[in-house]
Amino acid sequence: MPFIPHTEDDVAAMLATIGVDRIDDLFDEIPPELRAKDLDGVPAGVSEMDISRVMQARAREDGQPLCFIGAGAYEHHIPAAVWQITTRGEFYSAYTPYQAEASQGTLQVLYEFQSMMTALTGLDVSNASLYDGASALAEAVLMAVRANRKVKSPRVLLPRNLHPAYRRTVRSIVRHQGIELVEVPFDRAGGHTTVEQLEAAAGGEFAALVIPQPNFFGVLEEVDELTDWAHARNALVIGVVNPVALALLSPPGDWGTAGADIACGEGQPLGMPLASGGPYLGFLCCKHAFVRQLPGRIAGKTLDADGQEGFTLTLQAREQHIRRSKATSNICTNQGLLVTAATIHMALLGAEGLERVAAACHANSRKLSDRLCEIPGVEPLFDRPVFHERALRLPAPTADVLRSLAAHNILGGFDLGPDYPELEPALLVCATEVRTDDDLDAYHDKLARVIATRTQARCPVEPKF
Amino acid sequence: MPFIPHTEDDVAAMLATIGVDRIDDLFDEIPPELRAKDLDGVPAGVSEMDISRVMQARAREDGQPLCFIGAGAYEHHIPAAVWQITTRGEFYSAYTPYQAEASQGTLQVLYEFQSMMTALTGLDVSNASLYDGASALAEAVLMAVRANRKVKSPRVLLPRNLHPAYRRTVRSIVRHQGIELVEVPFDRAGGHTTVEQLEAAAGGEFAALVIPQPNFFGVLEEVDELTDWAHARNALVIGVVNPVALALLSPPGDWGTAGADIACGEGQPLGMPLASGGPYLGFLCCKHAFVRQLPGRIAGKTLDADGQEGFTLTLQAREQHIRRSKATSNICTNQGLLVTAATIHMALLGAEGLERVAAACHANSRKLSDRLCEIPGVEPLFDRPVFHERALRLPAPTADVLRSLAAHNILGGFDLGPDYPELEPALLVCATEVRTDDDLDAYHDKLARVIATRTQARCPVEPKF
Amino acid sequence: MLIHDLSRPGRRATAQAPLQAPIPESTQAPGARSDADGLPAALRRKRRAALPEVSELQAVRHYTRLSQKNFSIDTHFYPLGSCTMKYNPRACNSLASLPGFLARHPAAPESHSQGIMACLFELQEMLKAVTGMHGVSLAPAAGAQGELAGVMMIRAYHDARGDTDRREILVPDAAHGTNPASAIMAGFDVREIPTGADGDVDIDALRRAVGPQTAGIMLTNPSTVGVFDRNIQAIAHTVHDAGGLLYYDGANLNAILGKVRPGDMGFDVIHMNLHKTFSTPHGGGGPGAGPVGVSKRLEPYLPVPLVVRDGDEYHWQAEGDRPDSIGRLTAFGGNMGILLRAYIYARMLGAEGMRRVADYSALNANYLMARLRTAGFQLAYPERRASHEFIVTLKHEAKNFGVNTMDFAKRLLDYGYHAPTTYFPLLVPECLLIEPTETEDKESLDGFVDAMTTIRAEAEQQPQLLKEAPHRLPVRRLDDVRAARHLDLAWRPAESG
Amino acid sequence: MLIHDLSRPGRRATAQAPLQAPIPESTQAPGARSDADGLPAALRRKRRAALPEVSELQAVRHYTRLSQKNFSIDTHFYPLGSCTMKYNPRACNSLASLPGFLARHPAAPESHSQGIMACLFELQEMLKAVTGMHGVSLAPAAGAQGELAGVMMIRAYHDARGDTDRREILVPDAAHGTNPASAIMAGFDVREIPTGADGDVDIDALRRAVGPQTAGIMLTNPSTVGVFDRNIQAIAHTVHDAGGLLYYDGANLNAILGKVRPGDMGFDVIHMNLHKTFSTPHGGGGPGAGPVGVSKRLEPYLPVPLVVRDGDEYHWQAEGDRPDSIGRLTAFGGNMGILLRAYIYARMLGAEGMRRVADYSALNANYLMARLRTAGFQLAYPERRASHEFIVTLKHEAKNFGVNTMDFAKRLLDYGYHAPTTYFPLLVPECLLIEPTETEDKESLDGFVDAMTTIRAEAEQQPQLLKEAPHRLPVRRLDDVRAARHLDLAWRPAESG
Ligand SMILES: Cc1ncc(COP(=O)(O)O)c(C=O)c1O
Ligand SMILES: Cc1ncc(COP(=O)(O)O)c(C=O)c1O
Repeated sequence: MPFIPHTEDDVAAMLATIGVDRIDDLFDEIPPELRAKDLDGVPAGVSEMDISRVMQARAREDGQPLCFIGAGAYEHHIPAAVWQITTRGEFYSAYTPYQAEASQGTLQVLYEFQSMMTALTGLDVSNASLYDGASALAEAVLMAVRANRKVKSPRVLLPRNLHPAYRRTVRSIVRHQGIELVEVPFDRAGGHTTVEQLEAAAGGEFAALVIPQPNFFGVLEEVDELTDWAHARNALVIGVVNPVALALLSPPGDWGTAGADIACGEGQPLGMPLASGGPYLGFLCCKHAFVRQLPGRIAGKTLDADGQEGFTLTLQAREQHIRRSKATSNICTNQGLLVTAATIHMALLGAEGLERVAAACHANSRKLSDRLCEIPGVEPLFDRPVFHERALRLPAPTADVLRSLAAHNILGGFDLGPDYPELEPALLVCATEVRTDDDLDAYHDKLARVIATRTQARCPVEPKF
Repeated sequence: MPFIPHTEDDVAAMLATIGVDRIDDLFDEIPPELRAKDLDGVPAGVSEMDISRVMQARAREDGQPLCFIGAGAYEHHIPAAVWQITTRGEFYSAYTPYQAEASQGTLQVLYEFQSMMTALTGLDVSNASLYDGASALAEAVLMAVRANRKVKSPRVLLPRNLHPAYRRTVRSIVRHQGIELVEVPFDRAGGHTTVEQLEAAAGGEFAALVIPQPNFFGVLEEVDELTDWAHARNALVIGVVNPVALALLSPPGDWGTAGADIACGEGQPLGMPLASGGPYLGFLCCKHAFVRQLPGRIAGKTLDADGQEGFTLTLQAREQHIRRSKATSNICTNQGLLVTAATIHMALLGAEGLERVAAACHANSRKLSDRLCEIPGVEPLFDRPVFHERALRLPAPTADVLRSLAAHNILGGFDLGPDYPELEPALLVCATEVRTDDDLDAYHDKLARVIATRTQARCPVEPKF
Repeated sequence: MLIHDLSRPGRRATAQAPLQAPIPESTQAPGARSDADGLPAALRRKRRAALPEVSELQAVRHYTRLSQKNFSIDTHFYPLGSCTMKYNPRACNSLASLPGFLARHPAAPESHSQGIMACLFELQEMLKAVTGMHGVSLAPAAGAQGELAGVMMIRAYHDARGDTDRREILVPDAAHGTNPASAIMAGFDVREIPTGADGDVDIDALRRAVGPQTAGIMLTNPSTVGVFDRNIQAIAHTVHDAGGLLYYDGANLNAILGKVRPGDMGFDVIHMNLHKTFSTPHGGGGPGAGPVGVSKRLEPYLPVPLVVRDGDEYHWQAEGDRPDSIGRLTAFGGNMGILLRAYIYARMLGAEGMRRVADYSALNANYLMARLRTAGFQLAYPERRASHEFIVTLKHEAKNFGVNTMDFAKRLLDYGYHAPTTYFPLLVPECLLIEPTETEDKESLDGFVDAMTTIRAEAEQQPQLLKEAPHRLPVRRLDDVRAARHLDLAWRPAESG
Repeated sequence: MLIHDLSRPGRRATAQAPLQAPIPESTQAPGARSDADGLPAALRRKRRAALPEVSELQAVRHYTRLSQKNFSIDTHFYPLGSCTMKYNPRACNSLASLPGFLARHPAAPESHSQGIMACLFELQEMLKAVTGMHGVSLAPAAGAQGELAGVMMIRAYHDARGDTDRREILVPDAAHGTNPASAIMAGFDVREIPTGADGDVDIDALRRAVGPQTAGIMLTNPSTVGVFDRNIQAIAHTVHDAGGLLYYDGANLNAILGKVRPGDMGFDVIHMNLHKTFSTPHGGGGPGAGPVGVSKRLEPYLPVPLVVRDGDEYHWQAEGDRPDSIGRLTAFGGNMGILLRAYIYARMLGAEGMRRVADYSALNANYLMARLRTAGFQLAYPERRASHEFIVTLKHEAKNFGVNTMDFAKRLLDYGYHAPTTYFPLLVPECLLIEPTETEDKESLDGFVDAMTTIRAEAEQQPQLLKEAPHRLPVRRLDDVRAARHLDLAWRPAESG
């Protein structure tokens, strides 16, 4: 029996000890009329070899296209050591460290992770992860409204140039908690959010302002100015940041005069493969003043009975298993194993390594967008500085272009049209450090060809967009 | 600096402690005229990311053809747990267990491996591995000549239906040790070796007879008869066996009246990927009487100072590091990590699991050869029972057929022609448990097509071979 | 020893970073800043983050040694009740980690996603079959997120019918903390229902509690006291009759897999913790996956994305395709790598194997319970069958020997057993919630009984041994109070305090 | 606890075997045997082999826990002299394990092998470059097999010239045991050459030893006493003048990588232990890889297979292509997976990185030597530079405190340091051969010095502590004598004795 160690003798002896005749007797408290008949719909079990064959075929089936999509998930080189250590049984098959003394490995990793995240974000404290970047932002929004003692408004300013999936996720999660999300438009020339736009959108009081840096278009926001503007209105500032970008960009803790109050984001670039979107990890950091409003696990350093240092989960009074309906969040299981990977990844790269990665991505994406903009009709959508990703205007419908590229096994970027119809035809492209010059050339050449075909076919005269 | 932890401060402090100015001063005992200039021919170092790209491309380059070659290396399903545990740092990056107390993990694995191999072969003792099956046979031959006290002849009978690479390896290794290898022809109808042929080939005295079971053609030998024949002449018997086959076939320890004296073979089928031919592992087992003639490491159980059981390398007086020029062999580093994999593999499969694997391979290969023999002109080369592999006669030159199949990404088997010109055109095919019915169909259909083309193209009338 | 303690300025694991990438000038010399790379000086980091600077070997050795300080399924018996610490097949890990799966971008087009979508679709179908529900969404990232999705669907359902006064969710007092917390996040009020002396929900109390304000009830069955609620049909009728819906907390699905289906019990919505019943790794705190299943009437509200099949092709359904959906819970639609692992596990089990999960987890639990009873331990519900878990209460030991459950738990660690869940559920004093799971062998269970017996003898004779436990672990008993009082949540470089 | 102790009749890790495969009747019921599957009854196994019968979790837990009982580079400083226990980059493991590499059959045609052949060819070229040799074969499976190949080539060379009286190989007394053992296997006689008091080969003794019977000399340089032989040129001339060839035992190549090349020193043939200098895993006793490099005149004799390049294509050369080859040493031509790892490592290092290997391994060795000297330990060759390793002799400690080197070594284990090589080379009494390698940091070296110093103090004050060491390991001191006297080399089922 796969995964079950019982021999016939074991079963007989155990049933005798229990005092029943058959295993099925153990289910005699279940009303008989409820007992399940068949499990139609579940195929017969297969061996490890057979399922290996299935999965190998399916993993191969979709090829490994050349990918120029970023849009919140980035293909970085992950040192081999990261996952070889992370998947060691002792990390992989442990539970949440409820018995601290038997879980010092995981607990110290959490503490080190928190240390690294506070160093990267420039804030005082970090939790030990949330599900992903988007749900972390939802928690940050809830937290900011709880934590803001000066403004009792439930309004939170959410810029339209924040990742659309993040906006949707926040909306789903906070929907029933009396929060009002106010969308702030972006500057059509620069792609960024201006103080004037904020001023206009805000209207009255609000509890918090969300600032993505870089924003969804890769455009850099004037974070100092925006932060000070919000703080002047007694609102809290929530930075949504890419941890690799933070190697080069000013950390939330340094924004404006007082620094952002909360920073959150997606930890995927810190050692997680793209993997169709998960498991990734959300991180959440804040100023010390707000630590009791933080959701999620937090590891702390303490002493043992001999006075030696050790680690334990702390401030559990915030959590659902102690506080139940009064908890800061319902979160329980989240992303421990990914925290382990991220911690090892950061330890291996160090700050300089992350800088190199960030700089390489940035240089590669610039090279890519410069090359693509050599193609007639392709041009930058916004004129402000970007980091590591750029929005382009296309001379043909984006979806068609992407489909043609995909047929050549190139995933050309993220189509901005569905989320921003006002920008159509527009494409968000990204080339991380793993893309080579050959890759960029291949993309350029294919795109030039695709566009030439489309524009010629439709417009006998040079089109002007 | 990749893999080097020294900071500039470290280097300065260390040089000061040593009392030299520059690292290069540490090489001042090397005659200056010998100092290497450039390392032309070694390209500049690359990052882990860059080499990953190179290796991924090269691993992909050769595709993953559908493989029907056996011939001494077999594609079996390897449970995922085997290598996930084997590559744990504590196994992977340990040295030979010279400090037994700090190496109980490896030592116990060796002891368990020895236990499993003696169980499979039916012999008393096993060493803890040799390089591979072929070199293990060379060691077995040397050992048999040393160990045979009744016959002082240096002659050893080596059947021609033994794996040709094994015959060559044995020849290379024993060449200068005064051994005379006597080739025994095989029966052209059955593919096996008969007592009559042995009788004729042996001529006078000989120290040992080598019996492969199954032999290179997959044909089963009459091991009991051959063993008794050799023993009657005071020769030792060396069985060369496939450990997976042993799950179904009579173990060397049971051969004939007294059992074979030595068994050796290739451990690859016990959890090692094909991997282009290595690392695999040679195993070597024998009757207790010959233990002091065994080459290679041996782990033994003993007690510690508290009377608890523990494991240590033993009988080291046989080995080169103690006995130097009088050692049983020069072997030192061999295949510890593969022993670990094999031990875990056997633990996971158990005897019944190995039986299932052996039976599935056997059934699959039978199915394959039956199907292929439906093709006009394809027929079994030998009429004796086979295990798990079969030699076929083809109606067209084997090399040409294989080349055509390879162009369709099918590796159709092992061409027997180069090693056995007398059998040309002949092909050795194998389908292990990992090949599906679809795979067999694909092979059958392609082969039928290839042969049809060839035979039609060349012979307007039905050829008779 | 923190990784930071191994750090020295200038030490590097250099092979890991792109070698050729120039380090932007700004961080090399904070004074001289150029905009050559298009990054305005004002938006740049001024000081390098204080991440550790270590060699590759140092990192590998540090984290390898840290890992050895953990108990885990792969190293220890881990009978943590309600957490289902059973064997995580290694094949699930390696197959879900095939390069083709790891490399796929979440925004890859459907044309390049059919392989994984086939797995997800089949997983949806299998989960429907084992739960008896009409529709399944794999989106929630863990059990608690599944709960949130579930109660939000209940809310959406009532709201859609204009039944907007139903603002109360009933939760038994034995429920997991996530239940009330999730209900609150969905904007409900929570009302607790007591558990009867026999471990079943106090049905009279329930009858008194339901009313026009009742949106629904969240139940775990078997409950976290380790028994199957025999009145489940009466409960379902009571709540349904009052116009409420039934939510099934599937954390304990392991106990009944293939034996009885939540859909057949009358539940309207369920979440499943794949990191429990479907044996995906717990990973020291996650990741999980908390798919939700619903009855037909709740189907429109399922969280997105879903996979649907059209002929031979698979398609995503997102917000646009499902206007009534409660929406999206994570940016990219869930913990795909975990879903793949669960899929692989489910395929290896098959229908037969699923039934065996329930059979043998129940066998192990009832055997362990019987043996502990015989050994003199007091059961919280001695008249009941155990489901896949059961409760021992140490209140006698606490009173007679002056040791508490935590002391017992810590001493178990010394004997190489992870402690069961302690002090949960809250209603049973000094309790241990014990869940052996089906993948443990009889000898492990017997060893655990021996250890418990020995520890009780120690409690009687040398209680100090327990109070000061553990003695044989990498650290002695840790001071949790101190941890919360003197908060030390992150390492700081010396210069900044 | 052996895996066999966990075994129970009928217990299975079933998912691992083909589920559908019928178990042949014969083993199910030994009485009833059929030939339905074409296997004659007489040739079948009569009784199932006594392999352990365990569950998958039991196996995983057993071997995971066993692994934790090992010291290893990934967990401990491991200064085992002459064994070069440096960091094995994890990338080498994962890249050499890519499915495309693992799946390739050794007999696959060249058309389906160009990827791996490119790696092997480039590795051959890089090894030529770093050794200064004319040709390289990757075939030998470990150092000792490389030695055998090497001396066999020497023999082939002399034989080909009809110079068949050259039957003696000279070996310094400091040489590794494999050297004389290999020479014997190639049919030579061995003559030992003493080492001088300064650690260099006694050149006068050498001069007296050479003659028309001299086939060659096997040298390690730097030698296993940890010094670079300053007279290497004189040695080369002496041997060459006498008509002999020079064999270089490359086990210590780490010390001189990129600094001085054996080819330039005058060596005719060399083996390299890739599992040392090229950092492939030692694996608890292997696998290794022992490529051989040769000067032009020995090139025809290289063992097969070799990879050659012809335009853009790679081809194998085997026996047929190289009639003078000494032949084949393993069935399939070597430990390919290890060669791939070495290739990856070499590419990551590049020329610069190779030089750094020598630089920093020398720096670490000389630093550790200086610190131990200051700490009062006696060096075997105090006037000499250390190469990448050096020797401390504990003969004073042995005499004064009544403890020996083994006691010291065992006590080091208690402090978390793997012991250096003990009692080798044989010529230095009570010696420790210490090789820190370049991948260890200064703090590790300092910690080792502290431990050594502490242990010496213990030796003086409480020698029993050392004699009874280790105290903190999974087992106490093991009885080697008993192991050899009461041979217990395999578990046996109870019934058979
Ligand atoms: C009964 C019960 N319900 C809900 C949960 C929450 O699930 P998760 O941890 O996946 O969020 C748990 C987890 O421990 C549980 O035991
Ligand atoms: C100096 C020396 N020569 C030769 C060898 C033998 O090499 P291998 O163990 O690879 O066979 C060793 C290995 O320890 C060695 O140290």
